[in-house]
Amino acid sequence: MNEWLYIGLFFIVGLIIPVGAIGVAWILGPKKPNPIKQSTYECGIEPIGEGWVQFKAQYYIFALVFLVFDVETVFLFPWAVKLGQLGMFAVVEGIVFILILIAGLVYTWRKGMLEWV
Amino acid sequence: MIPLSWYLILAAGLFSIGLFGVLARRNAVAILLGVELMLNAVNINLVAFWRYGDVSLMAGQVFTIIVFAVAAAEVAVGLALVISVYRRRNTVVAEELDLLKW
Amino acid sequence: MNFLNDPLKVASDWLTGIFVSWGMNDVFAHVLVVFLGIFVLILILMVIDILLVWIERKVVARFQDRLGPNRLGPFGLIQPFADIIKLLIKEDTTPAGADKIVYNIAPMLSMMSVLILWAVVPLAPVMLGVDLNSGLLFIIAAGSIGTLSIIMAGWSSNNKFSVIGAFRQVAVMISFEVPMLAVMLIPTIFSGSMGMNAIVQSQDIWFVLFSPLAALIFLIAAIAELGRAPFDLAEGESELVSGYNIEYSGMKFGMFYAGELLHAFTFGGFWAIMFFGGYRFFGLELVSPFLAIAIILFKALVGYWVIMWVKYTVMRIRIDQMLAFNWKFLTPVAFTLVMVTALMNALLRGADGWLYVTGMILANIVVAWVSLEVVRSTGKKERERVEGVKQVVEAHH
Amino acid sequence: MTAEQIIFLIVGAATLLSALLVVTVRDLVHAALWLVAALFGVAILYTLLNAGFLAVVQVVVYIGAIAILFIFAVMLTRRQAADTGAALNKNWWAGALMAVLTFAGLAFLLQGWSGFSKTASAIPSGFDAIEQLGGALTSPVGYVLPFEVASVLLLAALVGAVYLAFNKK
Repeated sequence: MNEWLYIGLFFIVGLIIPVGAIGVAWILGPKKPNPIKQSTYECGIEPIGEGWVQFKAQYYIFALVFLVFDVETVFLFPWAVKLGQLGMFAVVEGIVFILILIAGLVYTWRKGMLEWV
Repeated sequence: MIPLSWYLILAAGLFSIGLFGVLARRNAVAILLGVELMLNAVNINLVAFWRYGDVSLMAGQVFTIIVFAVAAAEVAVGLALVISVYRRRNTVVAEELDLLKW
Repeated sequence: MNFLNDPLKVASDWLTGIFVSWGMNDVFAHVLVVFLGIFVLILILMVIDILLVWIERKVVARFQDRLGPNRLGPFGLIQPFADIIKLLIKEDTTPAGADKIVYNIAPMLSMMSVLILWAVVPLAPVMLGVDLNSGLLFIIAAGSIGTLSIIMAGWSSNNKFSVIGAFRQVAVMISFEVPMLAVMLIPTIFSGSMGMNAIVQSQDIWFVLFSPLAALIFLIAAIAELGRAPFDLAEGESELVSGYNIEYSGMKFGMFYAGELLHAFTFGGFWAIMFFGGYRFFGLELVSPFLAIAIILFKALVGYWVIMWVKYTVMRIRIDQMLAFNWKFLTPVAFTLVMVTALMNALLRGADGWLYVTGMILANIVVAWVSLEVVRSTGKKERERVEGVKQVVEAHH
Repeated sequence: MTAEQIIFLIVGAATLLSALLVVTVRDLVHAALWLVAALFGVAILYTLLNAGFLAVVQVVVYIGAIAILFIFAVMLTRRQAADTGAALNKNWWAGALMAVLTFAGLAFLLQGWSGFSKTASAIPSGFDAIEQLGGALTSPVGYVLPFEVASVLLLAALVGAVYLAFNKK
């Protein structure tokens, strides 16, 4: 518990510093807004429509594969910590675990989903 | 020291809020957000029971991690379904997905 | 116990004594002292950050055969401070249609996600920061907050460029997080712990000698995670102007910029901790904690220099090439390396130091050679296929 | 009241408030960001429960991956930046009633249980949860089967999601 209190303090101080810097800048800086200055920047061209465009579905695929591997490594970290004290059996378990997920990557690859275009 | 009851009540509250989200939201993505809250309520309970029982029995933590995997799988498939439906029917509002009524 | 051997403890005891003599509660005084200590540490980091701006500009100037800042103060050292003053008195604009709250929170979160990384950095044998037993994953967790801040910044600006920039940056960051997580397993396997200090302490032989391939993959993934060249396509100034932070001005932009530099320096430090012995250097770290801090800062600076070297030497690559490189090459290689390392670690258990090192290096070389060979043969096949298609097309004409 | 209890109350209240905003705000990106806040609160609760590893994992998995996936999905499935229509469906009151009844039922059941106001014993010194977890996950008498099944589950989710969302017709 105690060590997490320190981490919590780090979060607080880590927020105080940027808030302070931005706050000081806000106090010192001039504030003269006008519509042209506040318009969305699009290289000088009048912005048309909302700040939203049609996205490629590929972004979702990469996030999906990432999510699966992210959760996988969460399982693997305790395994890796304990590995030095475990026998061959545990090593094989971990390797089977990784291979099963590599199979998912291979499937996605074979389906052509890892291509950007 | 915090009594176990506080955690259990908090988890029950979180679960109920998630349930409300699942039942009341129109957007299918928002329904999945509610499911996430419910799964987290379960996780709080699991971890709390681990802590307040015998800490050397790791079942609580192990199943919390399993729930992480389940949540990830649920989100992955759920959102893929939503996107798939969106591409076919151009809507993500759950009420409008009434194809099975026909 | 004197000041030179354990400055942190001496200073904190002294301050706690003062606070208690003012009639403060023991626990509260302790927390306050820790708070002040963290505050001082982060202020020092901010000063280092300002100096990093100078270092970066000087080094890039040297790479590009220029002089760099040289007007203000000796060697232009005052220049970054002048920049700070400029940032402080600039007008802060918010684009119309922006989501004000999210827009303002994003730069703060970005800076915070970098600053909290220093919570787990062991600076010296007596200054461990917070010795979390899940230190390695803590880096990834802090990085997650950074990723979130980028998506918040891009989305809330209500600007097409910023949204596209944020999406690309996030796609790259999360993709390269997979090989990074995988190679983080390797120091964990060697040291039997995820704690930073335990990893440093178990490096009687630097881990880079056990697994040079892992160190290389970590460096590549770290560069991508930082969004620096050659992986800085979110910035792609010819197409996206500046990426996710395009609408930010003044100090808010400064937060993103300073955060990026400090992040690079911090990852140089993590590289040193995981593969180059952290604060250890042939027993010198035991002489004085100040020497240990100097060693870790020097190693971090060297790591930062390597990252800069790559940045100013290699050209930017396209997003499709980059993601293909990650998913089709780096990720499989990283996981293969994890499996091979786990296997070798079990086989070589009990072997004495140098036998172990030789075995591990051989395993690394085999993995690197096999993966390069696979890439070579695939490339050859692909070239032949393209040639074949070309010939068919020509014959058709 | 101890400091720990005060922290719990603040964090718990913030978590519940964020959760309420998740299920009520209309803009889905905002809802996803409130979900991040709620899940971060849960992570803090894990640290209060001495489960530091799980707290870090919570941030890595939920904030780093699941929230990002949600935001990507929201961006993929809408045509304009402004969401149209009500956030809640017309039967939302029935949902609210259901939720309140569930909470009341759970509270009633829990309150009758003998172990309800149990307090925790101290963590034994030298107890390393990550190492214990690694042992439990890999020991044949422990949880090897769930460990391997989890990877099959993740594989199935990946294959299923890829097939569902992007099966080119």
